[in-house]
Amino acid sequence: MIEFQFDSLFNFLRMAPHGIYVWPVYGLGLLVIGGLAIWIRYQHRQAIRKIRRIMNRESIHEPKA
Amino acid sequence: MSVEHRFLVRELKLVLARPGDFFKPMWFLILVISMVPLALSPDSKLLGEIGSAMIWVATLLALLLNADQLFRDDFVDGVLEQWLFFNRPLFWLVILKLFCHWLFYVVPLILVTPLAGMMLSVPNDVMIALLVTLLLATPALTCFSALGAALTLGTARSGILGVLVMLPLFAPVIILAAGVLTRASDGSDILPLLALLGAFSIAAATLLPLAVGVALRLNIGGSS
Amino acid sequence: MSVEHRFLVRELKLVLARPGDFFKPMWFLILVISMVPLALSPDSKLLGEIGSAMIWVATLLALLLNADQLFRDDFVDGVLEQWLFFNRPLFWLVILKLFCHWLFYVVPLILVTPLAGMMLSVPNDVMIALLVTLLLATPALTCFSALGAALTLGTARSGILGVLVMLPLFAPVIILAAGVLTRASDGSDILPLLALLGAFSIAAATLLPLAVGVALRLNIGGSS
Amino acid sequence: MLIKPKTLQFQNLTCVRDDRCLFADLSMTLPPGSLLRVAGPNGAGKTTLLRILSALHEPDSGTVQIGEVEDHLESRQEILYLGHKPQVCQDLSIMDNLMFLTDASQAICFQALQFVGLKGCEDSLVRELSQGQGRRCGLARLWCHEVPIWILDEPYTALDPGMVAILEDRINIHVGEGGVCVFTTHQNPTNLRFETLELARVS
Amino acid sequence: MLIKPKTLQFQNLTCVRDDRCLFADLSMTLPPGSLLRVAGPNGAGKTTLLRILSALHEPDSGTVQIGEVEDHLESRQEILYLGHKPQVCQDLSIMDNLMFLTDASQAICFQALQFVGLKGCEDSLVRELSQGQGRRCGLARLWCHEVPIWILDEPYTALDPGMVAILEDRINIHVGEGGVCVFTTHQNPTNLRFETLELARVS
Amino acid sequence: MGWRWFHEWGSPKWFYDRAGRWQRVCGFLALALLLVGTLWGLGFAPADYQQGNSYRIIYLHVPVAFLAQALYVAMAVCAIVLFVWKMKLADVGMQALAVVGFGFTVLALFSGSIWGKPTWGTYWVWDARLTSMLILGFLYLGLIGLRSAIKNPDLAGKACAILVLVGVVNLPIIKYSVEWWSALHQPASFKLTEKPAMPASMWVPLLINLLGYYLVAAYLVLASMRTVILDRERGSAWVREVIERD
Ligand code: HEM
Ligand SMILES: Nc1ncnc2c1ncn2[C@@H]1O[C@H](COP(=O)(O)OP(=O)(O)OP(=O)(O)O)[C@@H](O)[C@H]1O
Ligand SMILES: Nc1ncnc2c1ncn2[C@@H]1O[C@H](COP(=O)(O)OP(=O)(O)OP(=O)(O)O)[C@@H](O)[C@H]1O
Ligand SMILES: [Mg+2]
Ligand SMILES: [Mg+2]
Repeated sequence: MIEFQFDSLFNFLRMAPHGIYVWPVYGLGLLVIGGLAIWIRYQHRQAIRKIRRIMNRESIHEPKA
Repeated sequence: MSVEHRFLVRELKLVLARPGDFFKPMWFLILVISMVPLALSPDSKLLGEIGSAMIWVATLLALLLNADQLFRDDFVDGVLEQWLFFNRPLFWLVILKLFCHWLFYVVPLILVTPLAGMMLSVPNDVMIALLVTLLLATPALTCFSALGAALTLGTARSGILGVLVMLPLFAPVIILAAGVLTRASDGSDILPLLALLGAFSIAAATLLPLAVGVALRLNIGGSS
Repeated sequence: MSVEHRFLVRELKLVLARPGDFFKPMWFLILVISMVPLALSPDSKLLGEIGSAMIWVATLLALLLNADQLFRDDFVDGVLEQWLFFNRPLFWLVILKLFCHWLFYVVPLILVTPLAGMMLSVPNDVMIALLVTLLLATPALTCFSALGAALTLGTARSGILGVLVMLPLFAPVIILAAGVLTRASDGSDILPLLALLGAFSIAAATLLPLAVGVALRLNIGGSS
Repeated sequence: MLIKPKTLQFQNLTCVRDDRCLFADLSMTLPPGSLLRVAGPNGAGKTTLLRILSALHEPDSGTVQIGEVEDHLESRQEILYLGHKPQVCQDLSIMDNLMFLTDASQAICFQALQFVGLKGCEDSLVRELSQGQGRRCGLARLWCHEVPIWILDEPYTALDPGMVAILEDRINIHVGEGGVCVFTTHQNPTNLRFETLELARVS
Repeated sequence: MLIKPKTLQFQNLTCVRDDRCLFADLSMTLPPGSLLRVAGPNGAGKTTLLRILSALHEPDSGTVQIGEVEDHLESRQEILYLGHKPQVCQDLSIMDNLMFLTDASQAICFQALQFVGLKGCEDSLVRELSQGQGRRCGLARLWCHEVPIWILDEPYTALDPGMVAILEDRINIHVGEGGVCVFTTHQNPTNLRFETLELARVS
Repeated sequence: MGWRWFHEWGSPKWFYDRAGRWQRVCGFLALALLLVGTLWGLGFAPADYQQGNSYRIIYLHVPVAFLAQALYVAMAVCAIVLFVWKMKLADVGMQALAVVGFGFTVLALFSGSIWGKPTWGTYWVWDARLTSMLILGFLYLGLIGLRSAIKNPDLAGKACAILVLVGVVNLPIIKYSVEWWSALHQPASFKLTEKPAMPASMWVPLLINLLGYYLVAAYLVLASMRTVILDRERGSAWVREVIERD
């Protein structure tokens, strides 16, 4: 019942007449979702870095604490 | 003097003190409408076809751009804080304010739309339908844009941010009005749609002042 | 650091500090453009016909609404007064300011117009002509609206007053641009009109900063 | 002018701003006739405290109570708050501004403007006044109101010495009548007897 | 910091506002090292005079001259003017504001912020500061500039006593180096030796 | 007992730790499901007899469009929780959901309009569903804009909650009116195709992908919530512990 619908990888990539529509859509999907994921990771790192900076500054100001 | 009395007197004085604010929306409307034939084509058939829609959009923009200033000056000068010390619930003051705004700035604007209609050769019966839709729709539009203005009070310099935030919510009103206009030019029955529009306005005018009040209090609390 | 350097750095920092201002005009453009079919009709043939004109008018409004804020904040905070103590002629500072404004706020706006064109199914060749006219016309429009903003600085709450004062002066620009667009959809030669538009912009960009400088000094002198 | 004396009390007020604790666990009872100066360097949190007392800002914890009413918001019409902002509209005349802010009659407003030295320019727009005259317009309310709790944030700002003396007299009268007044200033009041609440700058 | 001392002089200054003559025929020469306080009640015209001296306002008659240059506008970069308005942008950080207003290097700006007690919050937005901290940011310029003529309109506004003392020291140093300073205030400076120009309120 | 559970949910520290674990689970599951579903849909599902291969866009378009709407509803729930129980976490959730929801809306719009080119011959028509999706996108954008414009996070949260609630009351009205509007003018030919009876080999991958995208959304929302929590609680002791720990 489930079989590969295309006779070659090339045809799979060409996808008859609609390859230029289908692949960009999935590319865009990857871009948007991947972009979101990466951006969130980046924000997370930034947040951590910011807190580290604050902590460093405080430890310089008051070495006792 | 009662709070309401002082409030209304002040609004009246403000209109008198800032005649510019009174005339600006009308001026804007007429100017934008006269830009349309320049940018498009002086062909009066095409203009008549799209005219009523253009007037609607231009009136909407004129309204919105004015509403942006609803609370800003009073907020910056600290007068808005004083509202909280009046012996009245905030939403009631908001209703007063919005009613004054509608009466002093919106109604006059609606009254000049026939002039704009003439400039774009909109047929008479469509023009009448246009006037009625505007009168019925503007209370809702005023309330929505007041909410936008109140939400963005505390932001750096909001400018049209409040407008942008609220504009998508106007879609039903615009669509209903457009429906009325098309039907009016067909000559079919517009009453049911007008009733819907009126119902929407009444709902907005009763519910939104509460939200506006909450938004105002939030922003007053956040400022130092 | 030289005055120019400090000036440009500050403008850049302001853009970064107020990202809202950067995105607002584009957002406004797209919103207004998507309101047009709601108010008019979703028929893509009609939309395509009037699309380019609508985009022109909407872009113009987006520009104007942004330009209104050009000097206001700095005036209110008293930063504008300090311009006078820089070792540079005022019109030179105005040129810097306007150039930054054009680059940071106007050019990005122009870059999103193709999206608006797609939404109204404007044909491709007309869209290209539209882009070129916008690029050529906006320097002049920016200068004019800066003059409007500068003239109305001292008034109560100018809002869009400056815009309105200047809008009639835009008529030649709009007419030229409309000419280009009609010719582009006919397929006839648009170069001569584009050259005229460019010449107009160059003239405006050299002469108007002087006038803006004078207007600014007047308003600074009038405030206490 | 007769006021109904009220007690102002606050308990365990704490406020954190920008990750900095401005004050913690402040408690105080101000019976009728108290005059309290909130002192402290710039950025100590004086304005923040005064806004909390006026129900304009929410504390991170703690309560404020006026008279017997538990809910602070309910009794906020007993408060007169004067802040850093001028609280007058630039585009209206002095008289119009004053008439909006108080429920006093026109005659009383006239009198109040006379007290603050603005007689003769009742119809000038605030926009066309000097800094100090604008502040005076905001202060004129003190001569019209019959409100027991006054909260004044740097009322001396931009006032000349003559006006400062008049203002101090007015405060003394109010406190003498059983009113409560909480104020801040960086100048030294010469003619007032007050308690001081010192806020330190914790940085 | 070294400044080139300049003389500030004005002749026959007259100013009429709202049909009221604020001052008439004022003349004065301020050689290097002068410290002048312009005094007078609210609305006397102090701000107006200071703005005329800074070439921000045009007098109805009379001239102002700095050093040898006849044209006042030509020599306005010799002036540092601090007015009622904060002169800082609310949406930028303290450091960014300062770096725009002066041509000093970043190191000097840091130092200046240290002098006015804003060290540690260089990157805070002005919007998030208290009233006094905002004023301090505007004042920090006094520690970066090498400008001979200072014109300060109520520089003490909203400053706590500690900062007032620091400011007075700075003014004394500037005058000692041969600078000229014209200022107004309604508080009494404790640590300054100045001449006074009294403007009366003509109403 | 029940209340303690509720309280724990409101505690940022507890949530931060848990969310880290859930997030990882969601991420891996999502990756697996999407890989299976998408490959199946792209390569193994039979071509549509009408649309040919272009219909394979459905495996991204439909789940994403569905989620764009679902995330708005989730946001409205957060807004109500914020107002009724003053739970800070709800505000954090709202912030994360707005961004992710906007991303999905953009994706739905673009995938749909690319699909429109081969099927309708144009990228955009003013069809009811498209228009209401566009308006949804503007609503998301408004929320993001409002939040970024207000510096104080507490204030921003409450302001956004008001906007979300007004929006959620209005959404059905918008949807209804837009449908009615486009029925008024629109020639029927451009309506989105009614769901055809699909063979199982076509809809099973769709279902897998729907689940996959749900998990992706969960992953993104959780990750972004953790970031926001970290930023907002930067003054508290537990955040410093967490940071010193790793
Ligand atoms: C910008 C353009 C488009 C947008 C914004 C859009 C939006 C949507 C939305 C909101 C849904 C509903 C998802 C759900 O709740 O289940 C949907 C479903 C669907 N769309 Fe699109 N769409 C667009 C273009 C297209 C095109 C061009 C086609 C193909 C001809 C298409 C085919 C479908 C199908 C088959 C469904 C599922 C049917 C159903 O659940 O009713 N869409 N789309
Ligand atoms: N923008 C203006 N337009 C018209 N008149 C003004 C304006 N600003 C001030 N005036 C008038 O000029 C007079 C002097 O104002 P000025 O600001 O110079 O006073 P000042 O001495 O600085 O007072 P203060 O101590 O209150 O700051 C005032 O009486 C006022 O009426
Ligand atoms: N709008 C705001 N947003 C965030 N933080 C603020 C805001 N306003 C003030 N703060 C912070 O709160 C602290 C206290 O400010 P507040 O205005 O209460 O000080 P203050 O004691 O009145 O000072 P001043 O004497 O300068 O008026 C300041 O350090 C400031 O950093
Ligand atoms: Mg203060
Ligand atoms: Mg003055």
